Amino acid sequence: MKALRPALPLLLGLVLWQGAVWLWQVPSFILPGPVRVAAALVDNAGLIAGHAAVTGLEVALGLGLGAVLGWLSAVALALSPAARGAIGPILVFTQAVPVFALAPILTLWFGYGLGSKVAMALLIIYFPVTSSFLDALLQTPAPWLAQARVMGGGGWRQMWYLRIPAALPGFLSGLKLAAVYAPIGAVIGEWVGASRGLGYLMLLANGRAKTDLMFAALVVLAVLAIALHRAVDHLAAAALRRRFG
Amino acid sequence: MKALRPALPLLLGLVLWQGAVWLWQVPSFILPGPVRVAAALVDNAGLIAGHAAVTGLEVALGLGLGAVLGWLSAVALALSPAARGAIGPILVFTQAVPVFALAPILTLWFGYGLGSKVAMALLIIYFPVTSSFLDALLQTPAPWLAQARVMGGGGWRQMWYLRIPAALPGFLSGLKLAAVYAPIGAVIGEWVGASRGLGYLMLLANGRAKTDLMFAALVVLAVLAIALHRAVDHLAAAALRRRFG
Amino acid sequence: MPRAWPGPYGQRAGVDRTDPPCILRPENGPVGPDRRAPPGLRLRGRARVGAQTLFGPLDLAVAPGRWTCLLGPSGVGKSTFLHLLAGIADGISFAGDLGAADGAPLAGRVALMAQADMLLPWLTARDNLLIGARLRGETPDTRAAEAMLERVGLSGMAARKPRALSGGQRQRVALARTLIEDRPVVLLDEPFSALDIATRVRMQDLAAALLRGRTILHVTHDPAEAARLGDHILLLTHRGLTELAPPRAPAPRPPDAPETLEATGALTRHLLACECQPAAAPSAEGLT
Amino acid sequence: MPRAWPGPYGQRAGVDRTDPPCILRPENGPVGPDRRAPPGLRLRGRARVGAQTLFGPLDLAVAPGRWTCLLGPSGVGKSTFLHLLAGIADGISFAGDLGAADGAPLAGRVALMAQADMLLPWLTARDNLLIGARLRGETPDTRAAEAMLERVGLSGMAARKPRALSGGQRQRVALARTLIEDRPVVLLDEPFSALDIATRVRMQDLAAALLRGRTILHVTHDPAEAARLGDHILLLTHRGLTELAPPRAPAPRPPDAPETLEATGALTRHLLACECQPAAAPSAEGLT
Amino acid sequence: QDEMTVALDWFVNPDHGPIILAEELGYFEDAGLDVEIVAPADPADPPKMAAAGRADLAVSYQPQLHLQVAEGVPLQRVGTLIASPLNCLLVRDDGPVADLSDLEGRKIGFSIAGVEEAMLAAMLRGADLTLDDVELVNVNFALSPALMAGQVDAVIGAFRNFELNQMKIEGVAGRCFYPEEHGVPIYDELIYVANPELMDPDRVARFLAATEKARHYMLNHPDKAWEVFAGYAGELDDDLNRAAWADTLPRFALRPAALDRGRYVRFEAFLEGAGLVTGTRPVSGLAIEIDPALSAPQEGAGE
Ligand SMILES: Nc1ncnc2c1ncn2[C@@H]1O[C@H](COP(=O)(O)OP(=O)(O)OP(=O)(O)O)[C@@H](O)[C@H]1O
Ligand SMILES: Nc1ncnc2c1ncn2[C@@H]1O[C@H](COP(=O)(O)OP(=O)(O)OP(=O)(O)O)[C@@H](O)[C@H]1O
Ligand SMILES: [Mg+2]
Ligand SMILES: [Mg+2]
Repeated sequence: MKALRPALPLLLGLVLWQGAVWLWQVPSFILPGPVRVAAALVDNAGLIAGHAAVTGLEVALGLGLGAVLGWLSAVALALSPAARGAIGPILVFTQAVPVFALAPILTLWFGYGLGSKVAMALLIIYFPVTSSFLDALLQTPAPWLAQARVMGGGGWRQMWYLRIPAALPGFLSGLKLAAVYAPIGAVIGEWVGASRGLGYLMLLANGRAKTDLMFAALVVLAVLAIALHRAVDHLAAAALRRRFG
Repeated sequence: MKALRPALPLLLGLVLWQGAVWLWQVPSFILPGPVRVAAALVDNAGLIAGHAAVTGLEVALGLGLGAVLGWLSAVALALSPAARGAIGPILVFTQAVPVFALAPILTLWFGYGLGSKVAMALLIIYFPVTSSFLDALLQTPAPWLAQARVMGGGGWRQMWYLRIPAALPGFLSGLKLAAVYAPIGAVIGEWVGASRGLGYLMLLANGRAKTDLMFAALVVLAVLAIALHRAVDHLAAAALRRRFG
Repeated sequence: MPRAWPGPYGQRAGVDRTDPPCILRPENGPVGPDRRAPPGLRLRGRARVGAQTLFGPLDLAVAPGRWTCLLGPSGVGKSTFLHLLAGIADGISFAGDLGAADGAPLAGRVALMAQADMLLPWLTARDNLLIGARLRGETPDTRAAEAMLERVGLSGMAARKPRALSGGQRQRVALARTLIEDRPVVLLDEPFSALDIATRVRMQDLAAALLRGRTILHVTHDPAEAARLGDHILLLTHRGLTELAPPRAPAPRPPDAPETLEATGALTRHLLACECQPAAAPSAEGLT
Repeated sequence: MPRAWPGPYGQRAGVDRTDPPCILRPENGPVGPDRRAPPGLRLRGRARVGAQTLFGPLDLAVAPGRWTCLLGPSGVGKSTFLHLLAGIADGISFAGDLGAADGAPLAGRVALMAQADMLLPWLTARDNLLIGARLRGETPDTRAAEAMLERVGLSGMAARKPRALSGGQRQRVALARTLIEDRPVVLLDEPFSALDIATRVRMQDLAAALLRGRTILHVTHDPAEAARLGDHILLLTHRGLTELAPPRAPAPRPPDAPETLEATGALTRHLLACECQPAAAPSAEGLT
Repeated sequence: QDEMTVALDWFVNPDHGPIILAEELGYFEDAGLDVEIVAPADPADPPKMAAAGRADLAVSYQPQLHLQVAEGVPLQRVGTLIASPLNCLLVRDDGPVADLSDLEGRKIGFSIAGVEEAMLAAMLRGADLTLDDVELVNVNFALSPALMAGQVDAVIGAFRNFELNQMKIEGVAGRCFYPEEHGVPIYDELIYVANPELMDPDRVARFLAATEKARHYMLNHPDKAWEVFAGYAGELDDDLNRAAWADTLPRFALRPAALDRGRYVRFEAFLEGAGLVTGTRPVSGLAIEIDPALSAPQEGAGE
């Protein structure tokens, strides 16, 4: 039973999937059943693996850069209320812009290479980190801040030694969210002009009416997303456990 | 100076925008300058206003429903580790699916009406609330839980009287994120068989390379997004202030 | 409550062994252990955190329906004792016997006032008092809560949140919350430590009156407090558990009665003299 | 330190007015107030939270380089006093004079040991001691921190996080952190309240030795503590501020010296007798 | 009134002239139809909805139909909306590409749809080039901007009635290479598709008849027709649509129900040759001609 636990969500997902297909009689050109998709997955294993590797790289890059940039921005914004007032709304704005509006600008600046894709993915991944972390940075318990004030620590030292460690749970919470958004970030990045990656493959398959290939790629993307989420979850839990040793 | 403060981000945004147009010589069919967009905004004021009203309604609906559903899901998931294990990954998966894969399924189930659009928007808005709130619900300080155990409270009462109020900051943090995603959620919802709303207008303008109209609609969307974010921010701050009265 | 109490108390002189007035016993109790009658407590064994021994093999017995004070140097394990009895010693591995002397589970019969006040910051003082009832799904009695707040000297502060209370006021809210719980077993961890003497005496009297007849285990650092309240006084050191003689007068004793003052002095001398640094190897025998 | 001290102390008999040994004064002090010499403290005015008066017009003067104990009923405003002096009384509106008697700002010259331990949960005991130095950008002296931990009886616990410490151990870490701050003015808010008698006496001795010559304002509920340590003893009640006579012997006095015990008794009686319920209208005169 | 849901291929634009006019002029009503016009954002969506029965009729593209039928999607062409190719290979008039052979080593943008690569390969073959001699870039939604900005040297998948006009409005002249002049068989750009199992031929016949009537109205009253069309929705009345309207007008099928079997035979063979479909299907599996006489007498209200 215990050994089955990690497979449970997978099983449940398959059951839901097959159930939906049966129950609502979803035609296979909209949502093929698991068996058909598995067949497509096997048939196109090499193709999908190649594209998955590209997307995997983008996800890793995007998440890593996103975490670092998000961390930096949140700290910078927490240090300066003026920056918060001026840049905050611009950040919010970047999240509300549909990709097709930004894509031509990004490709114009970064070209069609990895750059524009990573930029696009970053734009999506980086925000939850910034937002959650900033939120936590602005909520350091007042008594600690008071104590630090008596001790004579201000500015960036207070930030480094007090507010940042106190906000760790918020940062991790944002990182977990970012891990969820990282795959779609990469896929949307590929949307912006790519000739590789799972997002590209899915678009292609969709255009060619090869729904089973599209869902095979989607399954791989899902596995990537869930594995990533779980990994970040475990890392976050470990970090929290360690801190109160 | 003080009176200028709320206008600062706007000003900064305009300066950045115009600066980008000048500096990189961005052609106007990719990114028109503020003046051209302002002209388009004025010329199409009635048209844009009509579509903005639709999107505004969707955003309000989506955010309201998303907050409620997110709250409910987080509580349900926090109550049951089994559900967390099984449903958590499926939720993560839904966030990694590109819209073109999901849209046909949603239209098949909900038809071309409001239903599929709201479902799509919800899927995007609801997740950050669930994720942040769940995270906070799972981090109730252990001593409080111990005290509650001695008092004999378990299950949903402990949830209601202890864990939910203790997790309020996490919920609010998620709500703030959701407010940021609500406009794009609505815009993506409009992808699914809509002929109304700012998202539709932008897609249409984009498909026909009417870049200035697209950016005029985008500006309105940005204003909507930033106003919403600010409103939710203030509400959240007020809620946190009230609780420690 | 004619039940055999397994402990050394019967043999000691000076201990009042009459049955406590069992205000909590229902008219017609069921057969078997009566869940409302205050049981004795027993803790026999050793506790560890990871590889580190917190306390060696000890045998603690708390008399049913009596007030037992537990004294001891800082860090010797007094709070851990209470946590173990309350069933909330997370992260502590305990090997041995533990629980109510009547054999029934303790859960649901214990109230704990922890060393930190543990007030919920978003609730008013009144609602902090009612949280127990709410958690158990009982109808919260606002009137009783306000009366209890008045008894701990906080009338008019019922609507304040903990942040707007002083340290001593918060401690009194926590005390009130413990008292309103109305449990047969009450564990108190330094319940009066943040109070000035006058308030402390009043709170001691209040607790003594309201908890009369219940099984109390009361951790304190104040010898005068132990001398006032204790039916039994236990001293826990790194060498083990010792029982000290309380004054003969029934508790609560007047704070300025010669007997109380004398016992306070004796306890103080004992505490100052006792070996308070961790011993290399804890003594094997628990009770001396 | 030949500076005019505006206060009633000079007129009172039995107060040692010799200059304190000014261990902190640099060889060649600058002209003007010496930032390292312990200044006197003054607080004259009234404090409010919203529309509510926390304490009426009061005039508190703390002698430079002396140890002043502040006693008073729970909730009377003692902690608020300390917070005002430390400049961290957020949400309190104070109308009046406040600060060092030498006129220079107090900021940077004060160490505060608050009523709650305020340890950072993610830092080890050692790092909690060093946080002040780190916050100020000084080189943290690990060796000094460990030595200080040893002096408060926590050798071997330097690497523990606060969660793995008992209440009294945490209080001692907080004390050590205050002591290592090395400031001319030290504000202590019930610093020994969670300690057993033996440890308490040791910690009192340690604090007295290390803080000798500095300006100390020490809030306590323990008359014995005030009798041991106080050069001056102030009693704050809802009616105002009163000065009580300390024993004549220089502090710290032995806990069991007859004079100390007598003063303890006198203070206790005073505290038990004093009007501890909030007065309808606070008395206008601060010092009686 | 029989209800009918028609899914357009994309948002409403001049390509949909006859449908919009039939609706606006009341021809559907006259035919006893209550038509709901649905306009999705993704052109891949409508055929699926028609196949699934969510829409009675969908506007799609002939090349896509071949791919979908090959993948087993239950669809058939039942009518024609635009009876000529619109797709073209678009270059800047002032650009370096004067002739197809100039494409060697250049970047060609495309928007993923499915058959663009095959068409491009056929066109390049005439210039003795292969797909390996050019660099293909997916520029997704931004065909003409990518070309105008010089990010690519040509784009395939542009519509001659739109992208050319767009570029003209932006002040950049463009030039089209027409696939049908470079080795790609002529095909119907926009067709009506339906699920043969689920459709009601009678309604479809009435629908097609109504649009045929609208088509002839456009032929007879081009200016009035534009006004009617532009009045359908606020966002339609602009310079681009006006220019596109004029360019599209001659391309609408005059006989929407009529089927040219040869086009389907040739294009199926073309796609097989390009390797996009395996084997060929008979025309009867791809397209039918609705014969109103067959279904008219039966009860029309059907299901
Ligand atoms: N935000 C607030 N609103 C209203 N009253 C407040 C607020 N904060 C503190 N008080 C009141 O101010 C008074 C003084 O509090 P303070 O903490 O200074 O007391 P104290 O003398 O230190 O008491 P203790 O000995 O219990 O620690 C208390 O009666 C408290 O209830
Ligand atoms: N997680 C832990 N890891 C290691 N040691 C621990 C841990 N938790 C508690 N201890 C140790 O257990 C001992 C007993 O702690 P406890 O809180 O029971 O002491 P106490 O008798 O209540 O002391 P005090 O009078 O100071 O409150 C202490 O020495 C403490 O350092
Ligand atoms: Mg303890
Ligand atoms: Mg206080």
